[in-house]
Amino acid sequence: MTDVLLEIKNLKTHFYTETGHVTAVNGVSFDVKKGEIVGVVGESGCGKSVMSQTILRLFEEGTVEYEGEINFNGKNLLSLNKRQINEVRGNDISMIFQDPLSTLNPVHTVGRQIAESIILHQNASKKEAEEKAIELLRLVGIPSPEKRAKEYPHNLSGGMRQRAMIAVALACRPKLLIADEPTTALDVTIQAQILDLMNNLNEELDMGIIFITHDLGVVADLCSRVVVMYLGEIVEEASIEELFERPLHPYTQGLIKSIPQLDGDRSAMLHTIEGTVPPLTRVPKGCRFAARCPFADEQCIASSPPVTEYTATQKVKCWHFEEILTKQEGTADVHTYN
Amino acid sequence: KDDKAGADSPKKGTTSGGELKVAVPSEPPTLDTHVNTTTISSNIARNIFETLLTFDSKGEIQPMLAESFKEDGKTIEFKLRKGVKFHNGEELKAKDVVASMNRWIHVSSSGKETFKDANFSEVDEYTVLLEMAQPTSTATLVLAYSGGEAPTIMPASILEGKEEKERVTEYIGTGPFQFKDWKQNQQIHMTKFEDYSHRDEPGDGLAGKREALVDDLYIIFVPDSSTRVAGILSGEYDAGMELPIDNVEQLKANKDVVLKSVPRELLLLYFNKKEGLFTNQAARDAVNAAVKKEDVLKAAFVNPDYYKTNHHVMLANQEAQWYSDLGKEEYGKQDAELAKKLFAEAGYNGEEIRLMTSRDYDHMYNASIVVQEQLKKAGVNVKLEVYDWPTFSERRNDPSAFDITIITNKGKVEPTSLVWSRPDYVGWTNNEKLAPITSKIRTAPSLDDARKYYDELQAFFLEYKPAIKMGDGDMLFAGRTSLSQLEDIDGLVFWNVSNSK
Amino acid sequence: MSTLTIESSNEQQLESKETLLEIKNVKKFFPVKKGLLEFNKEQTFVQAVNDVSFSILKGETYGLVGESGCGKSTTGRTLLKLIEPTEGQAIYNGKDIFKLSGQELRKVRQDIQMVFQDPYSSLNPRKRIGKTLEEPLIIHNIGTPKERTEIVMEILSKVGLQLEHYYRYPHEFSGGQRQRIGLARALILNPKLLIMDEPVSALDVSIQSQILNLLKTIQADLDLSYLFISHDMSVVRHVSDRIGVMYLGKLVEEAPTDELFANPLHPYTQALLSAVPVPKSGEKKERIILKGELPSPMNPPSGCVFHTRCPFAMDRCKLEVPEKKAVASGHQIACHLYDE
Amino acid sequence: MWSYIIKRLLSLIPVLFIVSIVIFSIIHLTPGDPTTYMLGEEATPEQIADAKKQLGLDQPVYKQYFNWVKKAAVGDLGSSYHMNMSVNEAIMSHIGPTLSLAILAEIVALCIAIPLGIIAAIKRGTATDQTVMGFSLLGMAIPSFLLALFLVLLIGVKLQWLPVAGYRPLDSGLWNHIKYLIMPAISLGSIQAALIARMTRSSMLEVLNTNYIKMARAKGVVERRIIYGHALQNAFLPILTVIGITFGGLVTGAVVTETIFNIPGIGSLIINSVARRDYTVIQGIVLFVTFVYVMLNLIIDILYGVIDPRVRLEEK
Amino acid sequence: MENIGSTLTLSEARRKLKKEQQQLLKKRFFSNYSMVIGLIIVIFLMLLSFVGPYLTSFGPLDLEVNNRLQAPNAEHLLGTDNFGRDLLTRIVFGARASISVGLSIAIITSIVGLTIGLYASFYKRLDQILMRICDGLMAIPGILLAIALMAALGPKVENVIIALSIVFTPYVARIVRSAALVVREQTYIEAMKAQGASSTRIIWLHVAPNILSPLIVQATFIFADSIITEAALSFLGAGIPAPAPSWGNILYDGKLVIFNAWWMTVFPGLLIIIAVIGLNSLGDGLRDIMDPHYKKVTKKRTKSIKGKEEIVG
Ligand SMILES: Nc1ncnc2c1ncn2[C@@H]1O[C@H](COP(=O)(O)OP(=O)(O)OP(=O)(O)O)[C@@H](O)[C@H]1O
Ligand SMILES: Nc1ncnc2c1ncn2[C@@H]1O[C@H](COP(=O)(O)OP(=O)(O)OP(=O)(O)O)[C@@H](O)[C@H]1O
Ligand SMILES: [Mg+2]
Ligand SMILES: [Mg+2]
Repeated sequence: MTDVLLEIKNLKTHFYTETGHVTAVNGVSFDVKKGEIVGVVGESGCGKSVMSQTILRLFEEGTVEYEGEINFNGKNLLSLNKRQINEVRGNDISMIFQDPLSTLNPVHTVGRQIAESIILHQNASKKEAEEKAIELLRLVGIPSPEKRAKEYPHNLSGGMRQRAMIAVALACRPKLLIADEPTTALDVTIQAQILDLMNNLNEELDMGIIFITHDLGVVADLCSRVVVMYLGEIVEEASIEELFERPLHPYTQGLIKSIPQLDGDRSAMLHTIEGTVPPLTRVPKGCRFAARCPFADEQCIASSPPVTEYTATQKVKCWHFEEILTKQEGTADVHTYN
Repeated sequence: KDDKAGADSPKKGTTSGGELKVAVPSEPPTLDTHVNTTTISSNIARNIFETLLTFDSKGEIQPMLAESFKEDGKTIEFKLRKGVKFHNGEELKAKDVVASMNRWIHVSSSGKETFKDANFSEVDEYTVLLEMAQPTSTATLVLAYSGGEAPTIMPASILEGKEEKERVTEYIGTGPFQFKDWKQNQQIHMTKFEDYSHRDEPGDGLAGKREALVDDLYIIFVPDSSTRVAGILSGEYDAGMELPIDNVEQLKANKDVVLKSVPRELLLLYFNKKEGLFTNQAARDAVNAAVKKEDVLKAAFVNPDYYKTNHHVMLANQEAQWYSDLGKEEYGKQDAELAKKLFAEAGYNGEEIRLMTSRDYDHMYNASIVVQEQLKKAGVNVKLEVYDWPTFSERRNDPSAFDITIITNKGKVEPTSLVWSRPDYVGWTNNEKLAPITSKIRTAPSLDDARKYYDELQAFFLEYKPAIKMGDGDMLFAGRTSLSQLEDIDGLVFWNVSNSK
Repeated sequence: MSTLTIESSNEQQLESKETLLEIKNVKKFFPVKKGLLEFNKEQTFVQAVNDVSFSILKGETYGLVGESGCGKSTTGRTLLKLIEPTEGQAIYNGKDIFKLSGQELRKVRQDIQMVFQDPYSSLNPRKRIGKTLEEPLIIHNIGTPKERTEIVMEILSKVGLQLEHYYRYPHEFSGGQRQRIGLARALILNPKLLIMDEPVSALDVSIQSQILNLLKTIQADLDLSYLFISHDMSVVRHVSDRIGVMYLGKLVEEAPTDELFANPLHPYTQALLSAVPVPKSGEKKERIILKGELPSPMNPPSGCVFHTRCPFAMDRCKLEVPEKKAVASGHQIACHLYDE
Repeated sequence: MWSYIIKRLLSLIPVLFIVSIVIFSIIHLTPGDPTTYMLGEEATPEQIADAKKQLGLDQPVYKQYFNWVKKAAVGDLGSSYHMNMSVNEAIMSHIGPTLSLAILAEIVALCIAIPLGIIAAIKRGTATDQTVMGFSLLGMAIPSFLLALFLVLLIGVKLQWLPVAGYRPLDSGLWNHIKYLIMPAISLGSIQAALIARMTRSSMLEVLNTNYIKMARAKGVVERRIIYGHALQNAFLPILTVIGITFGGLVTGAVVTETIFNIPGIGSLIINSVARRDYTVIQGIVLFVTFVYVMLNLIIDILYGVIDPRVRLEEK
Repeated sequence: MENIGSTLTLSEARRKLKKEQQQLLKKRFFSNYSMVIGLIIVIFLMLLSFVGPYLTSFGPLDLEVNNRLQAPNAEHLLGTDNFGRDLLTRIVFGARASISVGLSIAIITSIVGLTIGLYASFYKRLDQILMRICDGLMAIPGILLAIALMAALGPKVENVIIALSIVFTPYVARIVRSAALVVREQTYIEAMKAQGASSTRIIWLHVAPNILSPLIVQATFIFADSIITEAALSFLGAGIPAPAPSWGNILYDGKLVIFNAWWMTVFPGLLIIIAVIGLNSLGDGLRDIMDPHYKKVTKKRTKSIKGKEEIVG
């Protein structure tokens, strides 16, 4: 697993809204290797979806500006022309959007929407594609797929829509799959089935996956590496073991602590990270997490921390992570949860 | 018949065959000329039907279906030509003439008027006799006139079993063209009648030899005037009627088009003499003083070439027969002050005067606009009321609906059939002085005698002012130069015309 | 942050609580659209909700879980008469909601609010968020315009959004932010019952805990009731007092939370609980894998709807529809396995 | 669906009935009567009264209505006062030119309008957009007779490429048929096009920002297909409606254009019949046109459901 | 859970935000070219119709037949018409009539059509009734209606407004309905229902804004069309009373002399076009202001903006 499939370098996404200029993704760098599943977690609104859509340059031209590099197969996606990027879209890289109802075309049957991808990228005849579409629907666990293929998005339940979206994305067996919270609307049994499917494809095809989710359980289940984002930046990158065993960034730590446990005390309040995320129009100058960080000091407020490589696989963007770590080593129970 | 616009002489004796397409502004309600008064109907119908008498180019009366005719006081005897075939193959006989003419007398308004209590009867197979209640000087004129309500002859077999007033729908005549079909709202198609028996005299006016030189004659209904113009300019139509005078220059500029005109219309301002202000003589006099007739004419007919400032009640080109000096002096005078005075005299004090018109006929509307302005200048509060033609037609028969209206009337062969003199026509002319004059003209032993009374009629018209005459307007028509000739004698003439296109 | 504990155990209170909403035999069948030329084909239906009954007590949270597509959202929408029910009753304040209309229905809708599963499409794309949130206040005539704006700003910050967001349009928000807006909109009216269809699915755990804590606090303060639809078993477990498990339009098991987790009886519930992923690396649980053909609500299996995938299916399951019966206090189940 | 269609068809009965009463009242409210045209300008009142009696117009209005409606109920709309044919025949003989013209004009309109509207929407705010929309505003603001006359002058009279006016039926040869219709079709079509193009643009704008278009892009669908395959269908309901009603307007008569190009279609039949107060024909046409609109709108409504499955028209 | 600020800071924040928002709206308004152009044109036309009449040296009815159809010259800036009346004067005087007829009809049909279309899309039973009425109305020839109305109520401008409004309303209604049928199936409408919003509220405040753009297109079309059609009706006596000028009337008069007096069609035609552009720009601008996705395509991606990104709030 040395081949880098996708390399994101110092990616920035600027939106020009009338309320002002907003940098939703601010200097994100990481890479995805062939056949690797990278999890992306982070606060709601931290820029995960924007980042993932930036990879395919999906925002309206003119209102958005990209900076940095996204190298895929040796090409910088941000400098491709329209035709070239279209060849990449759907075929090499496909995408599962977060919001299934509004991203499925309301006037096309789900079968048609899946078949379209197949026709587009695999030179299949219409009939073949339709058969394949039904097959895919079955694969993602939709009962009576022949009938469902003929239905429209609004006839489906939330989970079914999400599965239809997954089917669309998997239709072309892409080299890289960007999955933006693909299983939020699925019950755990179906979710397990989908995760199995992804795992299989990942092994079979060497498909790289960027898996955006909030469900750390899923992350643990599926991913080998995790990127943690906070307010447009990557604050920590770690292998899955490292993330759960030894989270470095205070935000990651807080995150892990907040997970409701299947065997936790139900009457207790859940752990939260204090404070709220500032809006993108008011991002602090220094460390973006400083205001909510129990360990923050002047340095944090004054200047943005550098990214430190703690191990070969673990990087963190924090001034004080080492101090925190040593402090916690003492108290021992901080980042564990039974 | 004046050919003003660059009329190069027709190429005589050219080819026969081909077709002739004529654009006319409106569709006739029927080709049965007995039952409707429209000119367009008679115009088209006279290619199919013929009359006993007709006019030559000098306006003299000549026999047509009649071989000859003999006037004798209260009777006229017609000898019919032999061997004349109807389009259905029947031969024209006296019974056909009797049936047709008696029907015409009974149902047509001009028949009723001129030939009250008159009757046609068969003398023998080829002779008919018209017996009238009194000697009628205008009888042969009316019988020869084919400009409207033409006394056309149809086979008796067609009229049989029909109520008199019922329209004939089978158009069978003796004319040079025979009726082929009528596509409603589109065209009437006529074809050359092969068995036509023409007169032997050379063609002269409407009289003499008639011959269909084209195989097909299409009368195409083109209501939009600019389309008629464009059609003639582009050659889509070979001839066109009632062209707008505003387009004269375009037509003249085209070397393939010959433009002609002929006086056809009398522009008259009618008063409501049954109700309202204009029952008062002074008020009518006042209007006469207030309007500047030439301005009105100009607005209506645009170009001095196409109107005549004519003071007497007949058309200017009829002056050879009907002329009177009376009123010539006063004709062009306008006197707003006098008008004001007269209005005051008539007891007018500012109430609204309704000037009714319709935009279906531009002449009427344009003239009305000018009259309105001129009356306003004389201190009259005039309101223009515009209606569509059917509404207008209904309202003008309603004494409470209007005060003044301006109408163009078609010229007539003789003065007594001018419509302003009718008590039932617009404005309701009902003066005891009129009847004796009309009667004098009509019952005069001969036309020459009748003409003597024309001055009296003119005097009555000027004094009583049942209406005010503005002048005469021309009708503009045009043909392509490929036509051997094109003339308007009470309507366009299509026989003896060939098309070399 | 204080780890506040709610005074008395929820379960103890259950009996004493009065019923807020009682749902009786609700059915919702969607007709399947036929082609224009298939006019002689028989009309088929998606049996989205098929004879579901349960009740929600005052001040409790009723969790509704189940397979995707089993009719949870449809149940929720039907309760508010947003879609016409095919059959059944929903008794609220002694009145059947399904029979209400006009003014009366609107009154009930003030009391029962709903959070939609799909946050983006449930926001009017042309309206700024602030206006969208003020809308319910205006509808029910609450406060002056100034007060409304303040109420809205307050609720915005409660759900972890900023004042600046007041003037933004829906498309400028992230998925989780939209979801919180939906929640804020439902909360703003101080309803008596809140139907929440996956209200926290798009939230990261830290905000999710904020929101769940918020819900709990409000419930404690105002004696609110929740109908909480979710797939996240740990979240459901955390918030619910009682849980209903649905499968293919039917309610197959219903029990107090702890009882359900401790003692899941229905084979489907068992499978469901075993499949919950654990947020810990390397630790993989033994899952019960359900085999067999996935049934479709368009022609649900005869007898017990679960028999096609049930590891314990008997012949009888194919023929007889299992009745719902109580096996312990408050624990009801529809399964032949537990027949005497 | 079929029950819906049948219900709609049944609704024709009351609609036609009410329309017939309304039109009958309107007609008899309007001044003027058929005799004006029938007898000519100089007809005497006596002649007029005679003719009215012959036509049965002297009877009380309600009696006239009953006499007429009795026959109309079984499909006999009576016969024209002026044309030598029945109303049914009159409509049939005039519908041909109108249909040909309408179809041709609509083709012209659609060929221009939809692509232009789409281009303008995609290039929103650019010079292209402004040019296209400028032309379409021009198209909307220019009276159709001006455009028609301009075409006549230029193509018909100056260049003499096409005949200036008239109509040839299809059996006189396809080219002969079309030749006479090209100019009217252009002049009608370009005005329709203006409206349709604007409608297309504005509806497309609503759709182009949606997430499913983003999704289509993510799938790698080329822009063309995104526009025509995804966006257009979603934006199509208002466009279809405009197409439907403009087409309806064409089928039921393009009065001005038919007059200028002298095409004997329904439009000129209407205008002629009104001018002649040909009562039976007016009534017949109005019923016919009502029928056309009801059917057309039924088809459009059914198409709504086909184009956008979310639209529900049937009562639950 | 942390409580964000007291009520005081809240209301302060509210005021600040509101002010910002107002400034933004102002900016949005003035950077909206359509809106500005539309406004300028509309103001120009208003001036033309209200002040213009006092500035011309001729009367609109002053005719001088001998001066008919003069090409534009120093005395008659836009030439004279077929009665020798000053064309400029007539156009100026016609402005008020034409614009008010066009606007009234556009507004009336928009309001009535909007109402009918919205309610038809919302209530199935009503839909059947209203749409069939529209079918019937569409079938009745406008000319006949105008003549009848004129006969019944007398020749007045109001009648042309009534007649044309009746004729055009079904078109608006159908367009509105078609767009509303889609909107009403959206989840956010369902969400409004769930909140207990009355149908009236949903229809007018939530569905209506979403169908604005097709409505604007149709309304501008009707505006133009009714200015032209008014003239056709005045031929039947049902329009603006006869010699009084209106743009449509001038145009129609011009039609007769189109071969030799271009100025009679070109100038009024031009003004109609300008008026339509004005109205349309206003409509487009309005639409754009309400469109959350509207951004001017001219990207203001300058260094200065980028420089702002690190500003501390
Ligand atoms: N079109 C846009 N215009 C302006 N701001 C935007 C736009 N889209 C997103 N944002 C902002 O960018 C930030 C990042 O949004 P993004 O959707 O990437 O969040 P996310 O990480 O996916 O969150 P979630 O987990 O809630 O989906 C948010 O604060 C959002 O408000
Ligand atoms: N408008 C509709 N028309 C037709 N069928 C529908 C409609 N809405 C839902 N359904 C069907 O009803 C069934 C239940 O859907 P519902 O949305 O209630 O499921 P759910 O339990 O909420 O699932 P999920 O967890 O995936 O959201 C599904 O089979 C779905 O296809
Ligand atoms: Mg997201
Ligand atoms: Mg759901």
